[in-house]
Amino acid sequence: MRDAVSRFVRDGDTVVLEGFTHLIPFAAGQEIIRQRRRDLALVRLTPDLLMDQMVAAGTARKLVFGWLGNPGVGSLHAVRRAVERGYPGPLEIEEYSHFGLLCRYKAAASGLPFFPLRGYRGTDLPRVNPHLKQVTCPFTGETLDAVSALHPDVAIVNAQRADAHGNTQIWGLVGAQREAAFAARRVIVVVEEVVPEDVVRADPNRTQIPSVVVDAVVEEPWSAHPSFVQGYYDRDNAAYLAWDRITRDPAELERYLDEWVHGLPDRTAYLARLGEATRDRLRPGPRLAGPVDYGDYR
Amino acid sequence: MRDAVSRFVRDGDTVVLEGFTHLIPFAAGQEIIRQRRRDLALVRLTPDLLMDQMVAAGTARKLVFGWLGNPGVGSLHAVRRAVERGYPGPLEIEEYSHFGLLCRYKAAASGLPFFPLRGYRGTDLPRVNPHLKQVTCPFTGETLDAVSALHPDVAIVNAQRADAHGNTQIWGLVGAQREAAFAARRVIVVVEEVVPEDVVRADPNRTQIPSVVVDAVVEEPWSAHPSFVQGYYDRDNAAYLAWDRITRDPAELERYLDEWVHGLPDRTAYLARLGEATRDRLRPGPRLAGPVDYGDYR
Amino acid sequence: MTGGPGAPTRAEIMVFAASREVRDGDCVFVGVGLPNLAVQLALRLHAPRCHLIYESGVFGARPVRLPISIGDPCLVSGAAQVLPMAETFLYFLQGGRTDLGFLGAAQIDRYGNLNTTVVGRGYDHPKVRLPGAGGAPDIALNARRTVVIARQDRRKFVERLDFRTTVGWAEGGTSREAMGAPGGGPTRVITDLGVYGFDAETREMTLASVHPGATLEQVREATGWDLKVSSSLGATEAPDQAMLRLLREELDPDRIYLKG
Amino acid sequence: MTGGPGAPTRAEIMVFAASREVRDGDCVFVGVGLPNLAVQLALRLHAPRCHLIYESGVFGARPVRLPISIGDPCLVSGAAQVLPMAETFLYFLQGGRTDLGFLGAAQIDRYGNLNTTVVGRGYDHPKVRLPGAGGAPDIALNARRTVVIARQDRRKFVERLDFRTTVGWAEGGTSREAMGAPGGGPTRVITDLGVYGFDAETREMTLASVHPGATLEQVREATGWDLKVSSSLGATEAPDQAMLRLLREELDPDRIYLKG
Repeated sequence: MRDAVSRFVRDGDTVVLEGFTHLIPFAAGQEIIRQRRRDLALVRLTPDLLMDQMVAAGTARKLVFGWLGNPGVGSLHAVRRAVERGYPGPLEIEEYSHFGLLCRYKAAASGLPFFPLRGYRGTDLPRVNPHLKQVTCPFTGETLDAVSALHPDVAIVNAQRADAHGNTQIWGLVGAQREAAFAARRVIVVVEEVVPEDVVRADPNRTQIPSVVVDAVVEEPWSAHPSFVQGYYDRDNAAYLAWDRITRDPAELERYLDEWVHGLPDRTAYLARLGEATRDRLRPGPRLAGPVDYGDYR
Repeated sequence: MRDAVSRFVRDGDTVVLEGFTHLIPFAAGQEIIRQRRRDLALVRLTPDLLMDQMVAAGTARKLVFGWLGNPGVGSLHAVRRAVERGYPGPLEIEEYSHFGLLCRYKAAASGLPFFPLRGYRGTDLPRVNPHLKQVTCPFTGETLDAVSALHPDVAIVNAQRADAHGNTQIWGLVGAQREAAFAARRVIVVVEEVVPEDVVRADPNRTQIPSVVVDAVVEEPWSAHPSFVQGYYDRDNAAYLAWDRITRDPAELERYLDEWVHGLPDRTAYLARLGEATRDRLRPGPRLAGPVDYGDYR
Repeated sequence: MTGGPGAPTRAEIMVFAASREVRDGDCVFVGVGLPNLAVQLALRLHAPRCHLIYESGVFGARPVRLPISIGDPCLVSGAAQVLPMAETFLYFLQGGRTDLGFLGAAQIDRYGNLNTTVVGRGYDHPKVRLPGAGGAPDIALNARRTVVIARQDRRKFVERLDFRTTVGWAEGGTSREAMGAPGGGPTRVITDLGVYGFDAETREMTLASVHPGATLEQVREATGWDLKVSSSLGATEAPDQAMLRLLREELDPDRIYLKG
Repeated sequence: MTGGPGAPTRAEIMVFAASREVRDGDCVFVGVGLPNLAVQLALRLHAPRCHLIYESGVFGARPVRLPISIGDPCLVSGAAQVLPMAETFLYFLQGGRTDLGFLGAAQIDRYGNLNTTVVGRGYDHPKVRLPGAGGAPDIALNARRTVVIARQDRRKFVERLDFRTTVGWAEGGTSREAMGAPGGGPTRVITDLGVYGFDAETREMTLASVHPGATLEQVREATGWDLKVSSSLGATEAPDQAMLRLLREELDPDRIYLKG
């Protein structure tokens, strides 16, 4: 992880960290904090705790998002302090609906300069965001909304597994990972397990991201904690609730970053600190998908 | 099948029959022939043998397509006779690239009146097709190609399996089935197997088409023969080669339709005529995807 | 039915009223929290064949526990389909396959337009920075019917929004149609005090019923404009004991959403 | 090397020449037939890390038999990824991830524009109705390099196409760029007589080499315009015995594609 972040994430980059509630790249985000990257434009449909940490740690110049909150709990206090009071520094924001931001990824992944949608008419959003315009249908004459393409410098996505080349498989919520990866110039994939190529190739319909767009594969179990990985672990709700308390006080948030990020060398140390009992509590029972037959065609 | 076609396919309808080389709805198409539907606008990326049969049988007023051929073999002689010589009757055509026609499905499925792409500039295709125009990007000012939305009356798609509600799973080539189904007003799904709901729900990422867009589920094993179904049977190349010979002579083609379509009451009779030996020859050996764990979250 | 230890709370009345908006067979875009409880209740009562869609990408969810977010893993295990998020919006919502969507709001005006972006007039330096749009603008624009669920007070039911995040009936009358909005617009607002419809011509929010235990005076007090009241104003139907038992003992036993 | 029982046929020389166009690491949009053989050969020789993409939706195919169509099930079993067809075009091709595409043609002009639609000038009443566009226009427009493989004669190498299905260098010079075509345009034409490049300025097709056994005169005879010939015209490199063995015994043992 250290090498991947060090090689592929640069100061000033536009960095997409995707995963909709599922597979949030916490380990990668914390490594970016640890390496003290600066002036990043951070992009994510739902900023969540991860962006609260990255903003509080001073990595971000700008936040591009769709919905800003601690899901099921409340506010992101560090982001709010930055937006409402410029504390500890100014933070530029650029906001969309989820669908609008998704369409920006989709346009970029598809080599299109814009994507048409029905999403913004009658709202104040285009007033505060120059990436929202309108386009006229050449067949019906109808006016549609349109967003511009977003080409991030880096996309970081988590997944259950990949082979060493980067052919990456996800089940459960696949979010916007594929679009983000195809939209980006550089891609880091962080997985629970690196598996032999044969495991991936036994089920090619499961592959979300092909090797050819992937620059680095990092194997780091539990790297999405405190979010969840379908079939591997559940969301750690206690951590989401605790975050609300921790972040109400900037000093306590500082202490959290010192203890859990700067004070630890890597994710292995994080897991040791988290403890086996917490991990045991979060492991679900098994619920297996049945196998399907692709057939051996010779 | 008889009921589904009788209820949902009407004279004059625009009917999409999808499945790219894989899962071609032969049984459904032959039932449409048997019920002597007329004046259909038939839509398919790659017309293939199926459309040759349907055109020869007089079901079609119009053919909408991307690539017209007997894949790996040669021409579709019945379609060529209709286009080149108006035999046995006139046939209107409307043609696209594969990508262009796909984008028409995608626009309709997405509730958009058009879809932007880079595909036609510099060619003669827009000269002969009014559904190909251009659109200007509101951000860059660049001119892009655009196709209009295509909303078929009916989409017929084959799949490996579905539950009784119509939640439909496909592995291997998924083609344009999902887009076609969401674009259509009525949807018939034809499957190798109807399975219990639990089988589908054990692996929701495999579901291509949700029950809510499906009007009829027909269980009909081998209904894609002579095309193939991944994991179930191989393409019957002998039949594709034979078709080239049969269709060179309109009289022989008539005999084929009499013997294999009109002369048979249903697919069961077709399979009996096809014979067990042919089916044995086409069955692949097993090549199983490994199971994945979704987790039991309580 | 009001009063006594078994009496329904206002949150329970809200959830029950919301559940009545779900019709059998509906495709429902579900938000987390009260809407989720409402749909679960509808599934058990009068709409066993409604389909739960979550913008996270899930169709036909069958959660065996109460989901804590719209992306809870319990929504995936046992679902009928999981789609990429983009296709959920493109095909289910924009493609016109969604019958009903539930929305929340920090501010709402008389035409059902919503603000979930900022409190205070300066967008760049807001008094309170709210979560923003999420899925709401697209749901409001594309679903056949939308229902807003919100606790009611004067700071929330405002004469003028500080920011319009999500369009309802726009400026009323035919203004929503005129902008070419494909969906059907807001049909109901459900608060902890009452249930509202919208006038078929002016599209102005109109009080349809007051909850048991609340008064018309309280409702007016909690509304920042001169509220229209239906000529056939009645009392909101309250859930019976069997429904309450379902809500309290099966659907939200830990009182996560039914605190209030 | 020419003459004798082991001498390469013209089809084999074509396949070998085409295989040399594949660079290691390339993402190649593969058509069926000769291009597929060419890529299989490249994989075994100098480009072991090239990626096979089929418009049917397959990335990283590893077929264990010779595929009979671009959707053969042997392309799926053991592949790295299967995508919906739309995404294959959107992300791999239009998204700029394709290095090389192979095309065929019924007619080609001096600027590498192609016709696969009709023979005869009347579109509505063609003399011969050809298959049409398929994936070609989009591959030609979006891939970084395209290579055309076609048997050559005067009816195919024409002064003027009956229909332009697929754009090459348009009217030559900067006309392709001027229309805003994102891909790199045709770089090679490989026939059963020779190999062609395109002039860097005029973009006119230029004979680069003649196959062993063919003559410049034969080539001119089979071309419907006054053909430009490279000043450094040479003989096409022919496959050696090991390569021929690979082609004949492993890749196409039944001579399905190597008939000619």
